Amino acid sequence: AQDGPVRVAIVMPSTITDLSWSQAIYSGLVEVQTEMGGESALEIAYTENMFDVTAAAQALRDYAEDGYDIVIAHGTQYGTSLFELAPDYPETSFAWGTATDTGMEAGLTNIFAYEAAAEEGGYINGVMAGLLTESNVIGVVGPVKAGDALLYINGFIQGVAASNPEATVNVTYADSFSDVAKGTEAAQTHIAAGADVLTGSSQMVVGAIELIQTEGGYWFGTQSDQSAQWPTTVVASQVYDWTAVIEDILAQRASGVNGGVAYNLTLENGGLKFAFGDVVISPELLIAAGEAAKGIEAGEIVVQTELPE
Amino acid sequence: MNNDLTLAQILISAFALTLGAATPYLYASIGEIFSQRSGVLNLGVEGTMLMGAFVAIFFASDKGLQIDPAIGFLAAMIVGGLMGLLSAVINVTLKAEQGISGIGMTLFGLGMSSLLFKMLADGVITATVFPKLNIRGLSDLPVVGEIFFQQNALVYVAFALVPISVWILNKTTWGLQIRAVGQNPKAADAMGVNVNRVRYSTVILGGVFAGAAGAALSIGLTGVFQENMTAGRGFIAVALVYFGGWSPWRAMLGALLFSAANNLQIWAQILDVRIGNSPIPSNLLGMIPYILTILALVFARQRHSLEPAALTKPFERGEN
Amino acid sequence: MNPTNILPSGHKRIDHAELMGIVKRFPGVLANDHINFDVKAGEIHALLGENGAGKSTLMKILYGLYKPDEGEIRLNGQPVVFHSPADALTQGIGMIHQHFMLVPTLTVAENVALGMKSGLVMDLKQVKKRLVELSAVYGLKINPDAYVWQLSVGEQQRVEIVKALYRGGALIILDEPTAVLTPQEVKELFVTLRQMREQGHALIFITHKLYEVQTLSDRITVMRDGRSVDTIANNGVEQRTLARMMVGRDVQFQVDRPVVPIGEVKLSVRGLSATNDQDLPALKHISLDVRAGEIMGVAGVSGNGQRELAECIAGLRKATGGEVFLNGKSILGLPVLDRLNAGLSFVPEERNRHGIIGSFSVAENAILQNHGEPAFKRGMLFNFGAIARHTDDLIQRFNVKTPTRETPIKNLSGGNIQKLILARELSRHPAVLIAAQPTRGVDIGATEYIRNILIQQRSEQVAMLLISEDLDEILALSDRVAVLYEGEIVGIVNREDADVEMLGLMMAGVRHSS
Amino acid sequence: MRIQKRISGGDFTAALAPIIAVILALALAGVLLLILGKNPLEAYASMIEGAFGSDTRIFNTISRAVPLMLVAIGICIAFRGGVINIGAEGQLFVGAVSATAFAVAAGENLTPWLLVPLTLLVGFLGGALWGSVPGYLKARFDVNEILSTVMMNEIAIRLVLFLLGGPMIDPKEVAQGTLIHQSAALPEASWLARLSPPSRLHTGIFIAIIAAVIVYILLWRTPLGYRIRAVGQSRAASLYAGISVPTYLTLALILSGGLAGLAGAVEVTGVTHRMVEGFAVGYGFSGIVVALFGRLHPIGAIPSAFLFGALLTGAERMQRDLQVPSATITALQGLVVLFVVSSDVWVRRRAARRASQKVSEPISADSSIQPIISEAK
Ligand SMILES: Nc1ncnc2c1ncn2[C@@H]1O[C@H](COP(=O)(O)OP(=O)(O)OP(=O)(O)O)[C@@H](O)[C@H]1O
Ligand SMILES: Nc1ncnc2c1ncn2[C@@H]1O[C@H](COP(=O)(O)OP(=O)(O)OP(=O)(O)O)[C@@H](O)[C@H]1O
Ligand SMILES: [Mg+2]
Ligand SMILES: [Mg+2]
Repeated sequence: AQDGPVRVAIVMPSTITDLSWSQAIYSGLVEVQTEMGGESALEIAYTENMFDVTAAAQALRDYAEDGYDIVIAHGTQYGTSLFELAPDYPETSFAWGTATDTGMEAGLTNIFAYEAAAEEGGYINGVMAGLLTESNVIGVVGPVKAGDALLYINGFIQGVAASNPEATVNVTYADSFSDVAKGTEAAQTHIAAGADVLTGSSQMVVGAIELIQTEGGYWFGTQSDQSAQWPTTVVASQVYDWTAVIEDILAQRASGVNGGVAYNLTLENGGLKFAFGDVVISPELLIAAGEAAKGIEAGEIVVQTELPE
Repeated sequence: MNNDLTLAQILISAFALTLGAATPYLYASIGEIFSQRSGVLNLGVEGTMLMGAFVAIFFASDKGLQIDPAIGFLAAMIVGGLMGLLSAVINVTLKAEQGISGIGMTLFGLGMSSLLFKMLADGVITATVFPKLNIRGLSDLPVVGEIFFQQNALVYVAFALVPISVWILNKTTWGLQIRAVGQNPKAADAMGVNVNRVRYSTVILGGVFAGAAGAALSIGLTGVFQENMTAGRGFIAVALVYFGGWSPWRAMLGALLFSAANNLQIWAQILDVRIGNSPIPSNLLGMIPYILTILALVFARQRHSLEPAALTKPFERGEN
Repeated sequence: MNPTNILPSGHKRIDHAELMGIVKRFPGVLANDHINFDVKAGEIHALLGENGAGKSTLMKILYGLYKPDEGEIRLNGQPVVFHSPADALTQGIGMIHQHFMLVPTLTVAENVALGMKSGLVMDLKQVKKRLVELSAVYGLKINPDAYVWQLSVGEQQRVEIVKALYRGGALIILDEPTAVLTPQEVKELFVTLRQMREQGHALIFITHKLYEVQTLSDRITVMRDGRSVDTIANNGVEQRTLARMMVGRDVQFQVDRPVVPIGEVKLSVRGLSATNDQDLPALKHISLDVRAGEIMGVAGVSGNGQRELAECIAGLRKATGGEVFLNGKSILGLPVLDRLNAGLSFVPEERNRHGIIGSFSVAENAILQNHGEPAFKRGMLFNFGAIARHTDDLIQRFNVKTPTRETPIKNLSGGNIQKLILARELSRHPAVLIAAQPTRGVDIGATEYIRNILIQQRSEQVAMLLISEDLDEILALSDRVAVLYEGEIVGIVNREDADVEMLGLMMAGVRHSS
Repeated sequence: MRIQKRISGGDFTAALAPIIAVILALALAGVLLLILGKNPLEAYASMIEGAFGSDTRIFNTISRAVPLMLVAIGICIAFRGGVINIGAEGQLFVGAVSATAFAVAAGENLTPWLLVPLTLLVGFLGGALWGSVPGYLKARFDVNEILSTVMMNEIAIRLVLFLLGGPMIDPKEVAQGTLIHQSAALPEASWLARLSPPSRLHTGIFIAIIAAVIVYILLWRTPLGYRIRAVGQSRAASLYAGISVPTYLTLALILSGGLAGLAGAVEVTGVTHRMVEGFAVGYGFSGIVVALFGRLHPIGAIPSAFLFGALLTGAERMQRDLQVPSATITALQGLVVLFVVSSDVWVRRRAARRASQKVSEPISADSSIQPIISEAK
């Protein structure tokens, strides 16, 4: 119902090439843009590396001020600022993730919320990892013990337990999303502890993947497709496919709804996808993974988001 | 959880990993020792390391120039030397406040390396790390072989630099000039030593080593480059110089201690060490290396005998 | 080459060095105003002048440390331009600086080798060999392997000389070389300098001590306020004449010491022990008493515990044993501030290090200890009016030469800094004053002035510990003299019973029973 | 006294030099932009627009300056006291997290009149505590403060992560299972009033300016400040003067840390209203640069923080308008710092040249013996 392209702006904490969190949504946007027919249909503006929430808030307000139709706050930490500025721009739609709260209770009507059920893909990765490991030791290179990284890891642990109760899953956290050397050092130690299969989350894992490739082990990825970069090492990646969410937000807006919808990427709704690399894997592994996926989709397998300590 | 590892196995791998992890610090600290011994505090190591890290991988990676890692290492040193030259101009010739200019160099290096990464590599850039040198005979030795003789060439070079730099500082003409210029530049000047030239040489050398440190991180340890991948390691390297009381040997000890503490806290997470029944939060375990470093300084009672008396003081002839 | 042209140090002679029409400006100061000066081989040319007259500046120009704003330098008639000391050294010019230019953490040999052209690796063996040869020729005892920080001041002086001989022996500039030496050391130095003169070196000698000029020099140049007053040949010139040329008025050499009643013991040191910077015992069970109205001189070769004694009493150094009583109150356990409040004042030996804060203004330095006193405050804040009045008062009464009271004190000359420190210390009306080397490096005008003030304080019943290596000063001012040797008191004698020879013997460790 | 004169005396070069340096740095960064295929003039126009384009923008720029200013004022104290405080980052975090813990615990039980000052005080104390550790270690064990403050930063970051992920986590996050590292929202009673919504400008700006004036008075007009500066200039002379060097070294770092902590508390009560991951990242380091811009003078920190706040907001705007990588901004900031710090030498040279032109008369040129001596005779 408007002339010219739909204008979408996004503010994110890392870079569009981080191979994980920010890249996942940025590629989703670009994909939707391509489908819609390029820049004439969908205009994308981004601000990256906004670790500072105050700077991010300024960016969000600026985009709203500049008349962008949809402004995406791609980080949970931006929520407080978002709730503060959203009422000033009722015509603008905001999207916020990962989150569940659209601000309805607080009387806000122009915020969409999105999250990813990372534990589901984590579970499937875990099932495969459990079957793949020969040493029965699996390492997890974790960034910060929070958010979708924590969900993913918890799901992964449950998946391994389901497919291979003998296997040990060792988890480390680096307290950083970006320190690749920390990730590498953690991976080295996991390998020294006997791990032959590793997984991990956030942009700090690239060094760990590179290392396990050199050492001849396997990796399971999450957030973005990491198999493109390391096809012979990354067995599978859980990929957040935000296109459906983005498309739905666009559709909602077109129909006059500015917010109030919460999305969750799940296996069932197709938001969580799997990308496989060139690793030759046994059919039984694929079957187990497929069954697990079916079980989750059907609600037969319930993946816990929290684990007892 | 159960890990069927004996304590001995854990310790052996911890030592072996420690040597590799200490390597970037070692390069940077030794370079910094040279510039500080001549009286210049170069706090810009971090930025130089980042430039070195990127350039090294850019030369080595098939996404970049696809040349040899050794050439990457060399290129990192050259770029580091150029960054050193820049900081020499600023600190020595323009007599800037050294702590602050270091922060400027850090920001500049961080920005430029990220920008180059964006422009030239776009996304992830990876390279095969320097291979482990399996030294025939030695590598197979039990314990010793695993710890010391299964490392890559950059590790051996770094540790070889320790005695070499001690020798340079104590036995060569240049070393004598460095020590004199750092202690009493006026006296050195009055004896016909070109104080600023000596400081240029050490700050540039410090840059070369910081570039090498970056390379050790990108093509020695991780095989990748990411924006800000040094994550404060340059500052730690400077801190280790103080820790080591300006002695390369003791700085090496510091680098090893710090890296060992870090590795052990990773082990503590892997082994799921608990207090009572509850796991120790990883954040708290992560503090250990830093707390240990401070404690080590408190208890190791600093020796100041090598402290360059003229550290951070720009030289101006005739100023009293 | 003509063999007589070569000096024993291996250098070519500089037959004639000339400074012509030298002008040098500093911020706010015309340090050298069209100065002509020359020196010939085989001559000692003394340079004399008050603090700040421009002597060091002129010499630093000759040594390539400063570039002159105008004028030129000629060596053997040829104009030369020096860009740095390296150039001057190459031409055979060496300089012994007022403040030693040695690297304390290096050995003697390393200090000498510093700056020499050599290969990658220092050939220290060769350097040491040459050093031993040179020290034999010139009779200078030194150990090439000793670290400079281990050496006494006199030994450091010798290192400076050998260094100059080694590197640029033809023309040697000595800027106040005797300021820190003991009489014995001065004698030895003079022997060396005369020997060098015989061998054809050209020597320039700066000092504030007139008798040194008298006994040593061939020609004398007097400077005042950046100008050269006159150059005269030394054929029995009188000190009085020199003093008048320097200061522009008659200088009184003897201080009158009025008879004052001696009061009770104000400062009592009992069995005091302490270590030096190298943690070696420096004071061994020292005991002495100083009474009101009395000046107790402490004589001794530098490095025999004088510094440690003063610093222990003042609280700058921890004692390892013993007691110190001030007005009967034990003070060793007290922080510095309480000692000051108990009535202690201290004129420190290292005045630029301890006595002042160089970047602070004169006014700020004038209230260094008592800035917290109610007199200088209004409520919680400073009362700048009161501080200004106090400072101006000190400046006026002690004749401190400073552009303004807001000038950073480091820009004042050494003598004027010393006067301000003295003014400040006395303005706090101390019961006990410790004065360490109060006139070292200070010109004769200011020296006279400071000595008179000390005597006047004695009249006002101040108990004073006067630490000095200048025996003339000790004898001129003290009522009693304690002599320190290797951290012990070898004897305490009344001034009437003492003379230079006797004190000299005691300073060498010969005990005197009184 | 001396400083006071320098400020009011209007030494224009000293004030102009950083500005000229900034312009030169921008010119050089323009070359960088050209290489990136962007028009530098457009870029700088968008910077100016971003920082000053509207009232709201100006107010936001000012609000951005507030924490920088407070940190910088603290840095001034440390530098004047002769300690190099690299630890403002950690001190700010600890200050913010302490203030948050206090305000959340106090809840709506206290009136704003009591809650706001108490929250800020707790923030100050938190930062001060964090600063006291390196201060004490330096005073007591001679531990180099550059080293210890860098370490304390790392420890603070982990401490804050730990607290936000554990003891202080927002109960809502636990309830929702998202477990994001953030604290509960601060009670509204603890918020600093917004001066001109929708901009984020809040009353913290007055706190910062008042802090600058107080610190200026403290440093140059009180005996306490005199002692801090004395210790900073010469430890030997301070010892001689009976000034307790360890006490004032520690105090300088405590005050410095306290102001950084206050900056954290002001930011959390004025802007973010809760502690989150990504709170005030890098302000501690930027604050050092701001202090330098202000020539290490608390009053100088005021315009300097505005300038730097404008540089930050403007550069971010530029990133958005031109879609240049964020790294461009970092490089530009680096250049600005390098140019400013290098320009110091010109200022000093000029000051020296001016001084040599102006030869002043000594107060007492008379060298005859003063009356005090004649009295003695
Ligand atoms: N580097 C400098 N910068 C500014 N002024 C200086 C400098 N060096 C010397 N001056 C000034 O130049 C004048 C001459 O100083 P100079 O050191 O030559 O005196 P001097 O005769 O050696 O004195 P003294 O007997 O105290 O050694 C003094 O007023 C001094 O303040
Ligand atoms: N930066 C400066 N600016 C102005 N004057 C200076 C400066 N530095 C030194 N001076 C002056 O230069 C003089 C010469 O310095 P020098 O090292 O010869 O000390 P001095 O005055 O002889 O002191 P002392 O008698 O204690 O040895 C100093 O006394 C001081 O007056
Ligand atoms: Mg002099
Ligand atoms: Mg002098």
